[in-house]
Amino acid sequence: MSVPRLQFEGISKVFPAVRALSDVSFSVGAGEIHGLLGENGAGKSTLLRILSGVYRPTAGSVLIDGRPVALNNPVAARAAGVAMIHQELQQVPHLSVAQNMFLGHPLTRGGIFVARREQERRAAEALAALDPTIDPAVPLGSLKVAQRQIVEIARALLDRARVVAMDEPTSSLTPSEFERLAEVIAGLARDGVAVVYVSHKLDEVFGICQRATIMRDGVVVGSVDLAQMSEKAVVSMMVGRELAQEQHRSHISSEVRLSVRGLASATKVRNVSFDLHRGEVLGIAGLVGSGRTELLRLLAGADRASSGRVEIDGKAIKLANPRDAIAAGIGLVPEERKREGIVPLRSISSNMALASMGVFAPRGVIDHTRLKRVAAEKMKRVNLRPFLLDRPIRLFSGGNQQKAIIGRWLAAGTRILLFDEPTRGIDIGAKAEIYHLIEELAAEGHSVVVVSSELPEVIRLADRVLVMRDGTVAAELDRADLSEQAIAAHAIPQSETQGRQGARPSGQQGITDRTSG
Amino acid sequence: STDLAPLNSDTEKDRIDWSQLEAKFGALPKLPDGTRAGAVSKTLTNEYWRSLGEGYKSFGDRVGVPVVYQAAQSEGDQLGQLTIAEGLVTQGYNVLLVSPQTDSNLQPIMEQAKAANVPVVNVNDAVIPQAEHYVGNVQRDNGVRVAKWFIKNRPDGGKVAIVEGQAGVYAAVQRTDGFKTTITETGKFEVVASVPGNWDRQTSYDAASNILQQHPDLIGFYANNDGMALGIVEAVKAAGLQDKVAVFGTDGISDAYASIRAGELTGTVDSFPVLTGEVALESALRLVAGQKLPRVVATPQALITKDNADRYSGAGDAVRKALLEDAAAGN
Amino acid sequence: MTDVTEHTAARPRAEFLHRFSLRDAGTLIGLVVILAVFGALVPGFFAERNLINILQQSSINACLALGMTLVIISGGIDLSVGPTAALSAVISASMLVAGVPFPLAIAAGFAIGLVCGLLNGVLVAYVGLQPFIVTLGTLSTYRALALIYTGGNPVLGLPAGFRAIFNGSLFGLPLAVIIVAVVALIAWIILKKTPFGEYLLAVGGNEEAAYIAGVPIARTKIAAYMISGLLAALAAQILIGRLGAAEPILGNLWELDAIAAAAIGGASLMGGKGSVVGTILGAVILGTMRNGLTLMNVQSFYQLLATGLIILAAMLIDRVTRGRG
Amino acid sequence: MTDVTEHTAARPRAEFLHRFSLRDAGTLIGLVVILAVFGALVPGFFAERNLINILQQSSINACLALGMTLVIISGGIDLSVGPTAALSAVISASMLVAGVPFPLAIAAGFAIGLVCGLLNGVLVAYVGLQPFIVTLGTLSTYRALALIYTGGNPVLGLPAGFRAIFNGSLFGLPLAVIIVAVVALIAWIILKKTPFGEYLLAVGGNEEAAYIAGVPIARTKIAAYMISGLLAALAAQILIGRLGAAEPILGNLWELDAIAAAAIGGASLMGGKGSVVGTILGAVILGTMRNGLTLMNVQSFYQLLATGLIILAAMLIDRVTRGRG
Ligand SMILES: Nc1ncnc2c1ncn2[C@@H]1O[C@H](COP(=O)(O)OP(=O)(O)OP(=O)(O)O)[C@@H](O)[C@H]1O
Ligand SMILES: Nc1ncnc2c1ncn2[C@@H]1O[C@H](COP(=O)(O)OP(=O)(O)OP(=O)(O)O)[C@@H](O)[C@H]1O
Ligand SMILES: [Mg+2]
Ligand SMILES: [Mg+2]
Repeated sequence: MSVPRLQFEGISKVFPAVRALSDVSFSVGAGEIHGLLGENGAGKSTLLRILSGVYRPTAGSVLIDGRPVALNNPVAARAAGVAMIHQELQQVPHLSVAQNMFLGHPLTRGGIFVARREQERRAAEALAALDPTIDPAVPLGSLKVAQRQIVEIARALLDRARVVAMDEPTSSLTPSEFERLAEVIAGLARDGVAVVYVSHKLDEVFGICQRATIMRDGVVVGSVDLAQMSEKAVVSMMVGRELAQEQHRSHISSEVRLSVRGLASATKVRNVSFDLHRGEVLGIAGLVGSGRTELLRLLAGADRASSGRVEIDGKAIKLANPRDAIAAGIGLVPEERKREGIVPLRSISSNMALASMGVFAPRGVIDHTRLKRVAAEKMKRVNLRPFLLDRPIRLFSGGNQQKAIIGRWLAAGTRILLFDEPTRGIDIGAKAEIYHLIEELAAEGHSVVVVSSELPEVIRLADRVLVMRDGTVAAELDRADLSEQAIAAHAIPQSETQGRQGARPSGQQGITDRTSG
Repeated sequence: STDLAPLNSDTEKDRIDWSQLEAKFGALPKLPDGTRAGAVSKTLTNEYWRSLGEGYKSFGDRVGVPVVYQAAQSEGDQLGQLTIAEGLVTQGYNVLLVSPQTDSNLQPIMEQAKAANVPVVNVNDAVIPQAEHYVGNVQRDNGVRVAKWFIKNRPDGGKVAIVEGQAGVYAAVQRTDGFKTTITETGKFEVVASVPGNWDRQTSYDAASNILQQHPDLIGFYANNDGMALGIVEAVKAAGLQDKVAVFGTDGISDAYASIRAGELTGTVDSFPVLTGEVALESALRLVAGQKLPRVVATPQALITKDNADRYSGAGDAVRKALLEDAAAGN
Repeated sequence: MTDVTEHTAARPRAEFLHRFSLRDAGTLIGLVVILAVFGALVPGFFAERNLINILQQSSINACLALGMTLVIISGGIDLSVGPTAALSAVISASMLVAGVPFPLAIAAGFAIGLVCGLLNGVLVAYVGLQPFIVTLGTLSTYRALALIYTGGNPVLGLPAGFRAIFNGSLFGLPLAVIIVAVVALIAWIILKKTPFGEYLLAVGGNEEAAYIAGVPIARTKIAAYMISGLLAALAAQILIGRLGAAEPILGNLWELDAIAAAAIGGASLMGGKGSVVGTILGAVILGTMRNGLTLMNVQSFYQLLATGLIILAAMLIDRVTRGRG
Repeated sequence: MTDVTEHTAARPRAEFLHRFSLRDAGTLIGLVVILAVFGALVPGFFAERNLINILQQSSINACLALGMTLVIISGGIDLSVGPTAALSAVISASMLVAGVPFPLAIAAGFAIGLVCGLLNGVLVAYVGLQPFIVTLGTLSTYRALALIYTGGNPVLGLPAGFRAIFNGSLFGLPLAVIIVAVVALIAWIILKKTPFGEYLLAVGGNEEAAYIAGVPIARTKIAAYMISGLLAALAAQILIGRLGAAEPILGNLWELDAIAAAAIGGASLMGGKGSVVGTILGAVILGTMRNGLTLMNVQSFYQLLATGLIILAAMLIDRVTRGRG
C-alpha cells in the first residue's frame, strides 16, 4: 500500500468546555473497510462529522490520497470525495425519496429545472442493490424508519466517492438487510473506496472490517487487525475494563400481571393475546413492520386500540392515553429516543420527573428537595454518566439518555416496563448495563416487555418470546426453544422464506397513523 | 372635576365662538416668564395633525412661548399617547394641549395635571368627558354640511354611500351619523352603503369600486377623511363615472384642495387645523394667564368646493380674515 | 403529534400527486362555497365586472402572499411587507414626480424591496435571529424610514403614463391581475421545478439535513426574503399606479392578510410546506369575502366578525379535509 | 449549524444556574445601558416620580407579556390579547355602570378572558390548528364582538370606588405595579415550581415525548391560553380603572409589544424556552425606551425608528451574549 487513501493527522476538537477529540490519528487504505469503535461519547461521530465538513477541527488535518484537504463545509467535503451516512437520519420528510437523495446537488435540465425523472431513475439504480421496493417518487416521510435508513445509505452511494463514512448505518436494519449492505460495501471496497464503518454491533464490524480503530474518551486507544483480535479483547479496549459475560437469569413467577386478549388497532395490530407474569421478561421479535412498535404503543396508551381487552392483576383497564397506562403502572421506553423520549432542553432531573409530577408535587408545588433526592437515587441506580443531574439531557450520550428514561419509569413506580429497541445506538458497555438493569427490575418483581430486532438481545434477555408476523402473534417460544433460527422461521411468511421480497409487501401496507392526542 | 357634567363638545351650552375671543376677553394678557406649552396629538402620519402643530408653533412664535409638540406612533396607539402625555406633565409644562386617541385614553392626565395645577385643553376630535376646556369644531357638523350640499345641489335625491373611518372611533361615528341622519330626513336620498374604509386609501378604493359596480346610478360618496376620499376619487375615475358621482372628504388637507381645483374631488369640509391650533394655544395661554373661558371654544369649519377653494387656501392671515368675515356673517 | 402521517399507497406515485392537489382542492371547495353563498345573497354578484373587481382587489394581497408563502416555506415569516411596500412606493413615487424616467423609478422601487428583504434575510440567516422578531423590528424601522423620508406626506401627482402601465387592461383583464398571474406562474415554477424551490422546502422542512446535504442555507433564506421584498415592491407599484399617490402609511396590516392567505392556502408556519395555488385561492377567498360583504352592505363590525370567522372556518375545513397536520 | 453548543463545565451545578441567569443578566445589562444613556441625556430621568412612571407604564405590557411568555413556552402564540382585553373591559365596564357589585363585575371580566383563552386553546390543542392562525382569527372575532356589544361606543362613567381599587398606591408604588409584580411572582413560581410549569416546558420542548410521558398535552396548552386570556382581562381591569372608561378599540397592537417583551427577555418562538424575569425586564426596557424618548422630545417618526432598532439591537445583544440559540 502506497499512500493511504484517508489519513487523520492529529485531529482535535474542542467544543466550548468539552474536549471531544484529542490528537486523533489513523489511516485507511484504498479498498479498506475500517471499523471505528468506541463507547457512546467516545468521539466517533464527531470525527466523522469533521471528515464530512459539518464540524471544523480545532487542530489537525485530514489527508486524502496524501494531500491535505480543506473540509470547511459539507459541500467542500463532498467535492473532496467524501460521502457520509449520518447517525441521525438527515432527511426532509415532505420531499420525495429521489429529491432527498439529490438534495444539495440536484440534477438539472439546462441548469434551471430539476430533472425529476432522471433523478428518480438514478435513485432507483442506487436503491436497487439495497431495497428495490422503495419508490424514489414517494415522499420520504411515508417510509418506515428502516427504509429511510436505506435511502440514506443509497444516497451515499450516488456519488462516486473516494471515502465513504458510515455512522451506525444499520441501527434500524435487520440482520438480513445488513447482509445486503455488506455486499454493497464489499463492492465499494473492490472499487478502491476507503470505507469507515461505525457500529455498536461488534459482529457486523468483525464480519466486514479488516482493521478497526478503537477510541475512548476522544483519544485513539489503538488501531488493530481484527483477524488477530477476539471480540472480548476489543471490548475491553473500548470500555477500558473487562466486561463480565453475563448469563440469562430467570425471575418469572406464576402470577399473571398483565393479560391481553384480542387486542387490535385500526391499522396494523390484529388479535394479539398474551399474558405477562410478575418478574417476567417477555421478548417480542419479528420483522420490521410486523407491528411490534404499534403493539407497545397500544399498551402504553399512545395509540388507541380498536378492540380487545387489557387486564392488570385481573382487573380490566382503560387505555385511552398514556396517562391511563401510567396510572395502571405501565411505562414505555420508546424506539425513537430523540423524537419520543427526551425533552432536549430540560435537565436529567426534569426529564426523569416528567411522568410522576403528582408524586413530587403532592400539594401542587414541586418538592425540589425530594425530587433531587429521588433523582440522585434513581440515576445512581441506572448508573448515569456523567452524574450531572441538572445538565440538559441533550448533552448526554444516547445510552445515558436511555438510562434517564428508564429512571423516569422507576420514579413513577411503574411495574410494567415496555422497551422498544432498548439498545438501539447504544454502546456495548452501556448495553450490558441496560441488560443488567432489566434483569434487576425483573428480579424485583417488575414485568418487562422487550421488543428488539437484535435476536441475540432477545435471546439474552427473554424468559419467553412472542414472534410477531403481520400484526399478530405467530408463535410463542419458551426459553428452552429459543434460537435465532426458530425465531426467524416464525417471523418470515411461510411461502416466501427464501427472499426478502416476501417481507416487503407486509411492510408496505403498514400504515400507521401515529397521530394521537 | 367630578362635579362637571361629562362634556359633549357638540352640544355644550357653555361655549364661545373663536371669533369672539378677542372681543370678549381682550388681547392676550402678559404671560409669566418662562411659560412653556406641551402638546400631544394623535399621529403625525396625517397632515391634519401636522397642521395643527404648525398652528401651535406659529402662535407660540408670535407670542414667544415655546411649544413642544408630540404625537403617538400611530393612530390607535392609546397607551403610547398616554405615556407621552404623562411625560409632559412630569416635565412641568405650564399648559397641556391634548388631542386624545379616544375619549378615555388620556383620562389619567386630567387628574395628574390637576394635581400639578396645570390646565389641560382638549383640542378637537375625541372628547374627554371630564375635560374642563375644549377647543375644536363640531364633529357631527362635518357630515351635516356635506349632507346639506347634496340636499341643495341634488334636489332630486338619489343613492349615496358612506365610507367610514376606523370602526368605533369618535370622529368617524359622529361624522357618519351627522351625514346619515341629515340626508335621510329628506326622504329623497337613500344611503345604499355605509362601509369601513379604516382611514385607508386602498381599502376605500376597493370599497368604492364594489359599491359603484353594484350601484352605477350612485350620485355621491361621503368619506370620513380626505385620504379615503382621494382613494374613492380614483375608483370613480376608474369606473368612468366622474361626471355623475360627487365625492366629499373631511379635513381639508392640501391634497384635497389640489384635487378639488383639478375638478376631481367635489369638496371637503375644512376644519382649518392651523387656525384651530392657533386658537387652541391662544385659549390655553389665556387660561395660564388666569382668564376664565367658557368650557368650549368652537373653531370654524367650511365646506370647500371648487367655487370657494381659493378663498380658504391663501396665506394664514388671509384665511383667518375670510373666516372672521364668515363668522360675522353668521355662517 | 407526528409530523409524518403520510400513507404508503399501493400506487405511490399517483398518490403523491393526489395528495398535493387534495389540499388545494379543499381550498378550492371553500372558495366555491363562499362564491355560491354570495351569489345567492347578492344580486349581480356574478356579473363579469364584479368578478373582475374581485380579482383586481385580490391581486395586491395575492402578490404579497406569494412572497410570504416562499418565506413561510423556508421556515420564516415576513411581518415587514407593508412597510417595505410603503418605502418602495414613496421612493419610486418621488422619483417619478421628480421626472425620473419610469423604468428607472420602478427599478429603484424594486431595488428598495430587494434591499429590505436582504436585510431581513441577513439578520435571519447569518445572524441567526428569530424571523418573527427580526421582521417585527424591521416593520417599525422601514415604516419609520418611509415616514421620515416623506415627512409623513403622501407623494402626489404621479405621471399619467406611469399609472397607465399598471392600470391598463389586456383581454378584458386588468393588467394588475395579469401581472400577478404571471408572478404566480413563476412562483409555481420556482417551487415545483427548480433547485431553489427544493432548497426552500428542504430548509423549512429540516434545516440541519439540508445543511449537511450541501444546501446553501443562508442564501436560500435570504433569497426568500428578497423575493418577498421584491413582491412587496411590486404590490406597491401596482397600488400607487391605481391610487395615483404613494403614502408612507400604505400597507398597514398587509402582513396579516398575506399570512392569512398563505395559511388558508395550506402553508404551515412550521415551515417546509406551502402551495402557490393554495395561496392564490386563499387570497381570492379573502378578496371575495370583502367584496361580498361590502355589496351586502354589511356593517363594519360584522365585516370584522366575518373576516375572523372565515379564517377560523377555512382552517377548520382544511383540518377536516386533510387530517391532522 | 448544530443546535448543540452548550458548555459542559467542571462544576455543573453552578454552571446550570449560571447559564440560566446569564441570559437574564444579558437582558438586565441591556436595561442598565438604556437607563444610563437616558440618565445622561435627560435631566430628571432618575427622579423617583419618573421611575415610578416607567414602571406604571410598563405594567400593562408586562402583565400581557407574562401570559404571552407561558403561551410561547408551550410552543404557541397569542395574537388575540388586545381584543380579549377589550371584550373583557367593555363587559366589566357596562356591568359596573349598570350598578353590578365590583367583585361580580370584575369576576365577569376575568371570566371573559378565560373563555376567550379557552376557545383559543381548544382550537389549538384539540382541533390542532396553528396557533398563529387561530389567534389571528380570534383577534378579529373578539374585536368585532366588543364593537358589536357596545355599538362602537366607549363605556363611560365607571364608579370611583372601582377605579380606586386599581388606582391606589401602596408603599409609594402604584397598585397596578404591585399587582403585576405579584402576578410575575406567581408566574415565576408556576414555571419553576409547579408540575404545570414543567409540563409547559416539556410540551413546548418536545410534544411527542411529553405525550408519551403522560403529560396532559391538551390541558396544558389550553391552560396556557386561558392564563394569557386571564392576564389580558387583568390588564383590561387595570387600564379601565386608570382611564375610567372602557373602549371597544382598546388594546390595539398590544400583542406585538407583548411578543417583543417576551422575545427580548429570551423566549423562543419555537417553544420550550422562556423566562419570567427576562420578560419583565423586556417589558421594562420597552417602557423605558418610550418614556426616555418622550422626555427627550424625539419626534414620533424617530421614536418609531428607535423602537424598531431597539428590538433588533436587543436580539443582537442577546445573540452575542448567548451564542447561537
Ligand atoms: N455540538 C457539540 N457541542 C458540545 N459537545 C458535543 C457536541 N457534539 C458532541 N459533543 C460531545 O462530544 C463527545 C463525543 O460525542 P460523539 O457524538 O462524537 O460520540 P460518539 O462516539 O459518536 O457516540 P455515540 O456512539 O453515542 O454516537 C461527547 O461527550 C458529546 O457530548
Ligand atoms: N415513523 C413512521 N412513520 C410512518 N409509518 C411508520 C413509522 N414507523 C412505523 N410505521 C409504520 O407502522 C407499521 C408498523 O410498524 P411498527 O413500527 O409497529 O413495526 P415494528 O415491527 O415495530 O417495526 P420496527 O422494527 O420498524 O419498529 C410499519 O409497517 C410502518 O409502515
Ligand atoms: Mg455517534
Ligand atoms: Mg418498531
